[in-house]
Amino acid sequence: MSEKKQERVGVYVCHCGSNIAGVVDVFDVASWAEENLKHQGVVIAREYKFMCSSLGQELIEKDIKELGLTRVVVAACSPHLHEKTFRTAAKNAGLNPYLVELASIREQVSWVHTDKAVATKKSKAVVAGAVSRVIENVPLEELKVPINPNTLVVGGGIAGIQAALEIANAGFHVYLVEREPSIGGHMAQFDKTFPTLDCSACILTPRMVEAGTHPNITLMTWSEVVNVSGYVGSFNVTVKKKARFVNEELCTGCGICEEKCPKKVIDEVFEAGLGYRKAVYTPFAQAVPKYPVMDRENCTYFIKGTCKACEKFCPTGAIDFKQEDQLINIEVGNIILATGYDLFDARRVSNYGYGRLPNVFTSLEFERLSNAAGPTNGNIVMRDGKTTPKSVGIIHCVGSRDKNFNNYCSVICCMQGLKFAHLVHERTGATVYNFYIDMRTAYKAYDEFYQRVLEEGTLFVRGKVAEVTNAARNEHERGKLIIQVEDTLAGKQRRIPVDMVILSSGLQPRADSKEVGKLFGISCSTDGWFTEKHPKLDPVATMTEGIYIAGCSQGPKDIPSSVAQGAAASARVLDKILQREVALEPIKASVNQEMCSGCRICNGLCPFNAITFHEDLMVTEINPALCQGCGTCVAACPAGAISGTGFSDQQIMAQIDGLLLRNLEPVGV
Amino acid sequence: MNKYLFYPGCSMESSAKAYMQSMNAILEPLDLQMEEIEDWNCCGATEYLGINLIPAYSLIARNLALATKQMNGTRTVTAPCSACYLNLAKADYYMQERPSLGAKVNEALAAGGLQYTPGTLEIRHLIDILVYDIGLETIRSKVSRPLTGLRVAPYMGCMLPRPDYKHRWSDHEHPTELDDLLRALGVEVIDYPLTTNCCGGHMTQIGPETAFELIRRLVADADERGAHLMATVCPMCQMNLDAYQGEMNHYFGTDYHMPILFFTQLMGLAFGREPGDLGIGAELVSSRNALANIGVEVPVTQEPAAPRKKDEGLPMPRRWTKHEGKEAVK
Amino acid sequence: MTEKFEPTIIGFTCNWCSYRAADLAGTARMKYAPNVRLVRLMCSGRLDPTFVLRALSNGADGVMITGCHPGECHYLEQNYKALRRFLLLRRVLKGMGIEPERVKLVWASAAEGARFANETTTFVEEIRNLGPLNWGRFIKQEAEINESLHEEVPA
Amino acid sequence: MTVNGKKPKFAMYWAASCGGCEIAVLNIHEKILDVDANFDVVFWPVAMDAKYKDVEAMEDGSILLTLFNGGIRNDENEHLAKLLRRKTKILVAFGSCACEGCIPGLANLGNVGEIVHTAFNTITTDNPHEIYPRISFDVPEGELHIPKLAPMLRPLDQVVDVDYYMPGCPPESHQIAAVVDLVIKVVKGEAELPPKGSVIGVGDSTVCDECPRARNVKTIKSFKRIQDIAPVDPDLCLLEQGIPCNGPATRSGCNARCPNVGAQCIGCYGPAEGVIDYGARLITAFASVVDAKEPEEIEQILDGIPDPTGQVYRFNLAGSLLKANREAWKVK
Repeated sequence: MSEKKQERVGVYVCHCGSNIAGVVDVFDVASWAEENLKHQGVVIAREYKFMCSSLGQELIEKDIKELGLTRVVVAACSPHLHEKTFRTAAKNAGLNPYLVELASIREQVSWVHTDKAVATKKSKAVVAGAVSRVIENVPLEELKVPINPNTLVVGGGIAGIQAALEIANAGFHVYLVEREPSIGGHMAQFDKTFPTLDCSACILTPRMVEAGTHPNITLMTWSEVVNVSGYVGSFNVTVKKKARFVNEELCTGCGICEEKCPKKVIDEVFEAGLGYRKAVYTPFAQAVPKYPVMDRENCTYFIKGTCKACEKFCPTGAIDFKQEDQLINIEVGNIILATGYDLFDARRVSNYGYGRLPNVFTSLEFERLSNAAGPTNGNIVMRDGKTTPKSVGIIHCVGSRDKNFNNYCSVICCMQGLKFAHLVHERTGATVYNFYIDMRTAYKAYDEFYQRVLEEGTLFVRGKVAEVTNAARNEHERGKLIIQVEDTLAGKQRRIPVDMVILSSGLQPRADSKEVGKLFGISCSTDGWFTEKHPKLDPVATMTEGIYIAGCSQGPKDIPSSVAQGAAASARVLDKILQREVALEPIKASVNQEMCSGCRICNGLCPFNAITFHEDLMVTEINPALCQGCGTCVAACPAGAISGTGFSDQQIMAQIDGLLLRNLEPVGV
Repeated sequence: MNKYLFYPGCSMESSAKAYMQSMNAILEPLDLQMEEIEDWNCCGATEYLGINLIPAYSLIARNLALATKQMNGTRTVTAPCSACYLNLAKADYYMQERPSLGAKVNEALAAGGLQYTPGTLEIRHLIDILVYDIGLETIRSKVSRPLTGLRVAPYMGCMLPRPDYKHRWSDHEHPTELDDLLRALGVEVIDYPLTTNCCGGHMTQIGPETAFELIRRLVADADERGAHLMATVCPMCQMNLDAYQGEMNHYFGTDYHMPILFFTQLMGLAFGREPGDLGIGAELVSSRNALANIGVEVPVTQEPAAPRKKDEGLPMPRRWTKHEGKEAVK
Repeated sequence: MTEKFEPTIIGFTCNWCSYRAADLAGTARMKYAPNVRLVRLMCSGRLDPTFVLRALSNGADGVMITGCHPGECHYLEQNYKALRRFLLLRRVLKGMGIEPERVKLVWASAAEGARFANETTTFVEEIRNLGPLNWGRFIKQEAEINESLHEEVPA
Repeated sequence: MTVNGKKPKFAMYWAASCGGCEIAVLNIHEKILDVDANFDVVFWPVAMDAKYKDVEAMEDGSILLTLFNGGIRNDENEHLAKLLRRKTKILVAFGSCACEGCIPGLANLGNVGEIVHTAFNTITTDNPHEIYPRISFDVPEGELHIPKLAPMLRPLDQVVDVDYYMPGCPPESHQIAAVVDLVIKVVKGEAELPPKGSVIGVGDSTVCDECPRARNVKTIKSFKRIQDIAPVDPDLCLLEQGIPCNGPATRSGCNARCPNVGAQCIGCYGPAEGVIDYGARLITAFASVVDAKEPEEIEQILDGIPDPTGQVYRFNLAGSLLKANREAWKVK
């Protein structure tokens, strides 16, 4: 092997206050390194209280300049924390930032081991591994990629609308894709919102109209993303725009077609199964866009080829049965996922009887009941559609904080339960019981709302409801729904007969969240919520550059938090757009064309389609822009013709030898 | 030919002779063959496990050990009585879950030259086999005299659906297996919320007042919902509701007259067998006028309930069914 | 008490899941056996069987390969390729007289610090039971071997 | 570099090998005359009579070129290797045995004691009195010696410093001819020697580069032995048909001799340039083409390769990172 130029390596062992020095003998590690790794090029080895402090960084910068260091190893915390800090320090001193290597002796040594001697010995091995590896590092430059200023927002709920409006108002173009016929999301279904009791439509519809008419927003409703490829700055997205069978240019939104349509169907989505809609419909009056859609499964024309009433009565001839689904390709630089949540299916809690006992309603069903535009015009009535209940029981935490269903707290069901209690009081004067285990009213003006509902005379029973049954045991219970609950404050079992029960159900990730995650290349938590880059410090970004998440898709939250996250995600996108280009980690794979025999074994391994085969030259090539740097092809190439920067074979093999203390002079450890 | 190892249990030969008789009557049409376990012994019912764990489990496990010697062709042991089924299932489950218990039980069995490795056998109740192995289609195809007009309250009892170790049942509170089976016979099944509430078990011996209250709730609710009779899957439930119904009436001053039959008796009737061959009439609360609705072509005495007016009420959401599966929605 | 055998184990982690699980075990101050020395790869798919052979032939007594759970890989599906390589590598190691249990594959997501710590400790015990591998110990003492072997070759 | 006008000296020696490499040298047809014309063959046990003491008598470095084939199995091989190293300017590890141990190297899968036992006391060899060869044995005429077996077979470069490597089992005659021409040119000063330690007489890629068969993205549902596939598609890549072909990881230079005639490559030309462990490259190659995600299914597909160790280390065992089976390490 050709004799390599001797590198000049600086080793810096951090005390991290007592986090490391408390367990690892940092002085011993530093002196050991200087003593035993001299032949590998270690010219200086220091220990310092806080390497990440500006003084610590200056220490490195001074050494690089004065001692002409060509490599730096910092034995401190995890690279995920301060790799950037020390790379910038090296850069300031004129050393290529990728010639710095972090040896983690805090998270992976001092914090997890107790025996001081063993921890010190392990730290030496880790430092030796890092030194052997850093010698093999090569200078790299970040790959600059242009940022396409267009943005894709998936999901037209309040979070998606907020994100789209912020970006559009900043003067950049947004594609807002929504699966349902209209934007608005779950919020459009609510009657009132807590704690202010604002009418949900009154505060939502203006934002919907603003989004619907904004010159910088292309609204794509009744559409779904079916394919995503590319990387931050240039994503290529395919959107399937389902056929509406209504020509959007001609339609004026007059609604005659819906009026005349003879086919009535239960509206499972917007009316939560409580109301009806026609085969051609707009989900609600204030829908944006106002164009109706045709439900292919239920429209008589599509089933039997007859009827066509809507076509006859349409004043502008906008009905077009020939319309086809369209696949539209759009180019965007960043993507925000605001796909919202699904309501927990209360039928799974069989002892609460939803789906078996008629007068048990879910929270969304009650939202439609209490909504003036709902199936009962806002009259709170029982399942028979006529009788007003005299007593109502509202059960909190249905499906949440329950190891049989969802462990987590869904954040909004307490306030939602209180809102229902208030509405029932206001509209019917019925006696209201709220069954809760903990009253969670944490945000601004929430607890004040709780006090108000208390003063209105709501009866609060602290206890997890055991069962809702219609098996009466005495005259007093006949014909009623009996709520069996252990009242933990009164310390006894109670059976409370009521006319109607409302289940304040919890929130759940979308049923297809795992598939959607895979489509956009992000992962989900075990429950199914999208995984944020960092739960505390980076809640709207994801591990994948250029993909952001907002609202309930990231976890259960109330409307103010969803709006805040929508705005936060848009800010992150705007800062990417304004940078015009983004630096990608220079961790890429590349093929040595002479050595490549064209065996094509690597061709099937890249989910990002970065590997292409040239039939003419019978060789493979890797597109550095598409390559995400996972290194699978580097490890797979039988001819060893594919090399990877940042994690090359030489670096890793050297680190293995270093960790096993194979590169030492005869002086043992 | 579906072959199963059969553990009859004590009551099938005494207080629940009718259950045995009616079961035997439906074996042949359903192509079912029951091979009784040689020299089986009592399963300790609901009492013994509460008194002394190791001897109780050894007593039960002895049956399992004997069954493993007759396993030619099948590894499923079936028991018609819920208490026997649960005890056998518990023995198999806990010998696996707690190896120390398993070892002690095997130590006891060794004295009799027997041994049982947990997991070798599958323990399933009779109705589980009828619904899921034989299948409702086959049962429906065998019905020659549909029991239309007979209103029955389906009473599954508490020992089948809970604890449901092997997730065999559609729901732990409101299982629908018995409802579906009775509907297959043409029966009009009423919506009976107390289908898995406890009948008191051995409480009739220890605290009769509590037992009477439990029995009253079950019978009163069925009566209030217009059931002609109650169908049950367990000899202990049948005995408690039937034999103690008189004393319960006396205790509360009520005069309920709710016949308690075994679901296999109804199946026998639906398969065209005569009531006499099915042990019908042996029950203390006579089912004669209840069966008058379908027994003989006697015009139904009560006015048939007015056809339900198509009410304008709000639509009901779809009922929860087993094959929809809990995981599907999670 | 005789000197207890302390195995040396090389662990390969993937940057997005198992490395962060190790970090999480650190921030949560979970204690686990110190015998594993970690190498950070971008993905478990980057694992080249050469790395495992290098570790085993250079003094490691065991190798632990960790990555994201199948289906949760940051690069979508590259951990399946690591699984396939692992299964074939184990068979080759068996042919070389190395107990396949000396190389273990463990999936741990970024949130499973405890799982990472427990799996590490259990694996260290498993290797301790298997005893030292110390490959190539005899090559160094070339001379003595020849003498010692000399007698063994049946005259 | 001619030595004062006289023809440069050439030597060839065979250690633990099958002699195929010697025949391959003869197989360069009339070019053997060029060898004779340009070289003074001083030591070539298979072709001429020469004694070790003749070689020992030569000056150090007086032999220009030595083609050393065969692995180092016993102390005689080792002695000659060290001797020829001293005597030769250009020592070439000639053929797979010298480069990486080759088939004789597979003895490292067992313990050396087994070799002797297998050779002298098996079904085909009656040895009731357990008589085995002895290292030294006294006879009236004096003490007889035979070479002593080393614990493991080692390639040449693990015993002495090697100038060039020429893999192949045996190296292709056209490659030998090319090397001979090169050395002749070097002697005449018309060409430069490649850098020390490089692999000569080979291509710079792997066998697929020279293989005429068509190839696509490979998704294998089952591995099979070639005789179990009837008929074998003559034009399609063999690996794609489920036959474990080592071509993708084996050095080119043989013009894909085996795949050309419908047999899978078994890897006699050794690893490609810069590869550290040949077997590891095949493990990752075969793993990459398996089309399954569930462990059980993968294991089922891998069962199609009955002897994975033999498949991936047939020629390269002694040259691999592990070098030998654990049995061979143990002192019996």
